[in-house]
Amino acid sequence: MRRLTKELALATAAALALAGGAWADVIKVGVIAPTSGPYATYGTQFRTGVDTYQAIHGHEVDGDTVEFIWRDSGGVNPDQARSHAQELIIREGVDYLAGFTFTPNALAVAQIIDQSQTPTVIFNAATSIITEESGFFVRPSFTLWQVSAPLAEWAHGQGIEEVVIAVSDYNPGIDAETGFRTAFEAAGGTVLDTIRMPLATTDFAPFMQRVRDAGPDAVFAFLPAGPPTFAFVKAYNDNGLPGAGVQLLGTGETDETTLEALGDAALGVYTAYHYSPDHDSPENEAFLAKLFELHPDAVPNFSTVQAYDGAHVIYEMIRAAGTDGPAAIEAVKGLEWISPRGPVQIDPETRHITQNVYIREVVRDEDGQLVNREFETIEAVPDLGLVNDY
Amino acid sequence: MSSSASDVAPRRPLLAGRGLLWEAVILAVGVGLFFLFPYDLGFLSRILIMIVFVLSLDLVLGYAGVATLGQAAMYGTGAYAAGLIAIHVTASPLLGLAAGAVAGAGIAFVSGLVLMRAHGLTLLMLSIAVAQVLQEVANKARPLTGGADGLRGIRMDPILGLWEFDFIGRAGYWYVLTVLILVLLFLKVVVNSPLGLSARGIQESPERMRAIGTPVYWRLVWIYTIAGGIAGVAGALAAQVTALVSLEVFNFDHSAEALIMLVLGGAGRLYGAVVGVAIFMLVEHVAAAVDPFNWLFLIGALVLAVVFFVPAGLLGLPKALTGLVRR
Amino acid sequence: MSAGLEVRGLNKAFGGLTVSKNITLDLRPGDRKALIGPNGAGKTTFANLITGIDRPTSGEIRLDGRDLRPLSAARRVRAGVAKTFQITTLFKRLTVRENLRLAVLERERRGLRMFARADGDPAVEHEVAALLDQFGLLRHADAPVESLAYGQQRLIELALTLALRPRILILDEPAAGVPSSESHLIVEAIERLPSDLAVLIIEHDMKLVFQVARSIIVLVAGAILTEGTPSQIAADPRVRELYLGAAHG
Amino acid sequence: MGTLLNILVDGVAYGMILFMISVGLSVTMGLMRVINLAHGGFAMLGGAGVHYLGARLGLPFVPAALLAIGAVVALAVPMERVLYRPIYRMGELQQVLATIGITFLMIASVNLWLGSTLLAIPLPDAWSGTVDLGFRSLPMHRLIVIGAGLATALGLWALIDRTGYGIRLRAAVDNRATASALGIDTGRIFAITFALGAGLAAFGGILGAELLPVDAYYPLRYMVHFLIVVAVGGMGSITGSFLAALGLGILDTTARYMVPDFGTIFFFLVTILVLALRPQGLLGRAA
Repeated sequence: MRRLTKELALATAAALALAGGAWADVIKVGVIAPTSGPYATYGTQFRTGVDTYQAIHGHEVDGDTVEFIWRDSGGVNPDQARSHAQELIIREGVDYLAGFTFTPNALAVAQIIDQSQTPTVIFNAATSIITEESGFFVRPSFTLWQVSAPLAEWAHGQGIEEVVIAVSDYNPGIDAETGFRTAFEAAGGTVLDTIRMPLATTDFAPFMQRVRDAGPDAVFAFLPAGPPTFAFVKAYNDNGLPGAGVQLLGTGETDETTLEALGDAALGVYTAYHYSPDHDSPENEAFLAKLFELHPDAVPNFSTVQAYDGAHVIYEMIRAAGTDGPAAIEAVKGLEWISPRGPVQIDPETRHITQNVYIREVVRDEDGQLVNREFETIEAVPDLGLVNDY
Repeated sequence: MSSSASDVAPRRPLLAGRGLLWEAVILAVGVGLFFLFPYDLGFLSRILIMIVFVLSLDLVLGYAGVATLGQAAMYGTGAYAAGLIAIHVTASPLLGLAAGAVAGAGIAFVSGLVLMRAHGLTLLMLSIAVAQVLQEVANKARPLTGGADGLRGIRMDPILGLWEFDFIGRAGYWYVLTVLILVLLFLKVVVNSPLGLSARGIQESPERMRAIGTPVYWRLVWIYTIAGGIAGVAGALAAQVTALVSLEVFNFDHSAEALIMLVLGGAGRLYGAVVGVAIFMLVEHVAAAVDPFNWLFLIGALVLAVVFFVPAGLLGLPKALTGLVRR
Repeated sequence: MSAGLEVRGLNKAFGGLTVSKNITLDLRPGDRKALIGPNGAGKTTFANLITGIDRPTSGEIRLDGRDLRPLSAARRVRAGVAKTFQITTLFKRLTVRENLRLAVLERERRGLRMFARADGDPAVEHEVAALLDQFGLLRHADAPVESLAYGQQRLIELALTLALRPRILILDEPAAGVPSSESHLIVEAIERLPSDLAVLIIEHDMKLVFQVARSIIVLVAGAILTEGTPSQIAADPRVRELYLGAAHG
Repeated sequence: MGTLLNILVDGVAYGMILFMISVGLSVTMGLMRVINLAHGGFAMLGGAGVHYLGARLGLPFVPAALLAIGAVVALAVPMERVLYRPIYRMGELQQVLATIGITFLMIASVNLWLGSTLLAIPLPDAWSGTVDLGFRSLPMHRLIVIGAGLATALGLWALIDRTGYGIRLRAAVDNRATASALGIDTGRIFAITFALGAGLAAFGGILGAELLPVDAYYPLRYMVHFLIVVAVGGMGSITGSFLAALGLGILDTTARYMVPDFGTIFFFLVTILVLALRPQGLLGRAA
């Protein structure tokens, strides 16, 4: 299926190469991500991240052209994700798969990539179990344990003794809840109440009442980005919780794509997360410079950088093993690099990314824009939660 | 034609020869597609499963004239039943299908006891509410269903012990195609049976059905139950082929899209469901590929065009359109 | 205990409004009775009480000595009490043959069968064909009901009800809406009804009533005013006044 | 006790939003016997309009809101004439489909116009304060919502009960044929009512944006809520919608406070129960 390109390149490549499959080739990467529907933002962010990576690092790896082929998964739709994966592998002849915003979509391709030995790079889907389901999954994104547990430890260190946990009643929410609770209780803190809120809810006043009634030092929240996080932060302010001395702790609630909509209500919210575009490093600066050059209107966020790093992982796998799936996976284990989010490594055991987690506060920057300003770093956090009995 | 001797036919076989033309065409097309599009078997399987699902709605809506927006309740229940059976009891595909059918029929029967008393908006809302409750139950039953991560760990045995589910989806495709043809034949028998005739009677005039001594409510519950069994089969097929079940099987969109596809093809005709699903999913597939951001325009316009320019009663599209499609 | 329908002291009140007062009547096999009365006399309510659409406040309804009151409308049909409708409520998009087939199958309680062809039983088909023939509908057998003239639809209405093999047949304004040029079809059809059938005709059209009824019951304000042969009724001054008065009003 | 009052206030505020958005739907559905799934779209368009005028063009809230409501009404009138008139005459199923199609078009339009992200509505600063009511300090915003809801209910009552339009409207809801026979121009009544309903939905959508945040997929996300209010209240009944919206708002809020884990199931089970017992809704007339 792969077509031979330049004869000259073939000759030189053959002369040079010892590593597997050394033609000058088009190496295809199939990306399955939502580009339509309510979650289309993810697809846009992924594309921006990949574009930026290719603009900086070129479209070729050792003479092979890397081509990304996009397929729309819509929302959570495992049937469609699976049939896209089949089609990408057998018709397009892709050697790598990537993307996946939602856990079920990723899990649905586990058996396929096992059978076809296709390394698959998860750009977002954040449930710990994913990398266990197939040895061909690599995940340079994050898990909720990874960010919520360090936040709990940090919060306890700040003198927060009693918290209420309020999460959306679905698996990522439960992951965040468990991660936070485990770490917080281990540190000696007390969880006064745990509230699991219906996923579809956007009126949070009653939950805020519950939080108030419990009278904690802080409330830790996790909700899916979008209307729920917006309404939650609004309700937190409207119900006078800041005045009652209840600090809001979160993870992705102050995501850059909803931050402006939140407005001043978000000021002073503390979150723990693995990336803020406000991150101060030359790598991030270079990344953002190229990104805004390509897409002046883009609002980069965690998923942009996850896709950017995902592209890096793919490039490195191609560099090391060409199209040999099992070898590529071996090669990626233990891979280290400096990402725009900071120094990172692929954990050889879990094939998940080990990364810094930053404690941030929402502030207005010099231009008056709302940003997540990092002020404390918890270094080299691995995926902490591989199992979760709900 | 008007002589009374020729009006009395001898006892007819269940499935008469010429009446199988459509099934033969669908089978031939199904086989042809396998060879024409060997790379799209996953997508094609999804179309075939959707046809089974829409056929189940056709029985309720197209024949009995009961408009609901909650058919996904039975589809989802069937999917979870098949998945759970595969994980905990037996990985035999056929037993999984049976489990899906029984579970779908069961939930249809129980909810039908409430639903089939209602009409109009109330019925629509009730049917939506049932699917929502089931979705929330599946979400809460995380240890069993995997919640929002999906029900994983489904590994099916080879079909009849002979054909392994392969990652290209060949075995899956033949399996789904076979089940679809069987479902079509089953429904063909049902709609031509006294039960099918009474369903059409109920659609035409429930009052009159009562006046000729039919317990309309129970008849509807029974029809809804059968349809639920078929929807359960569709869900089971999806669970087995994808090897994963997610909460989204209960989504409202799922029920609504099935309705759109059915009316697009023509409700009250079995092949209408086939044509409607094929056209809708193809349009969606192409439109989503061409302009993923704006394809909803096309779908919306398509729906309106069907409703406005092919003025149809409850029986769905007039022969004109299906004739056009049939070519 | 005797054969036929016995109604004893039937009362029906909606709230404070009494619409049926102490109605007592018998319908025996072979009877051809008519129920007449001015608008609002309670004719339709009476029919609804018999067929089970409404429940009486007090009084008895018996068929062959069996109490009908606990039975639902559908069960009463199966017990042998059937009624045609004022306004046709046929299965309009089904063919004439399918309409009758449906009625026969439901009467035979085969409506739940799903592994048999609806048109697969020669006995049923034979009966349907016979009914079509009896009402002169053979020519239109395979046309959808909605494509036929109104008079013919009334005939189908009659045939459909007869297909239930009732023992008590209530004809609710069988000629309503039928142009006079076609009304002879209805009269002929009623005259050809099985002779052992008990028939109660509820009708405005006096001409039709006097043509087919052998006994006439006059209902006024929910109560029976009088009952008699057509000639007795025609001679009754109270009835004359009622109808002449109504005609003037 | 204090908590109960708090819950009540929150529930009432939520109910008022549901009422403002749903009441137009209920009246049009009762009047035209049309099942309209696209009604939430008008609420979204109102919100999207204010977002565009306020957040992007920088207009102050009140003129932005008035302009947006006006625009929605201006859009609803031709929509009624061109799209909905034929729909009134369709069967139930066709109505469901046609209005789903309209919903899709509305979503796609807003998606194209403003994108699929959250559309923030900048409220006046004065609204974000809190008011001390003694037993609790209540967000100004909730008070305004409750006040607006009550004002809407009262205004509608006066309109329906005290004006010629109201008399004609009630006649048309009761019996369309008789109303036309009496010389009432039902087409005009339809058009006015539809536009009024759309305007109210836009108003509710704007005011409620803090509780039901606006984005392109708003009409689908909240469709079931609005329709359930209509079904439970009874089609065509303003009082029914008011009671249903209030009841469901309080019920939903209480359930979320008391049993957050099972709030959704509880809400839908109660809905199923009510509709199973009273298929025509609380104050609807039996079919």
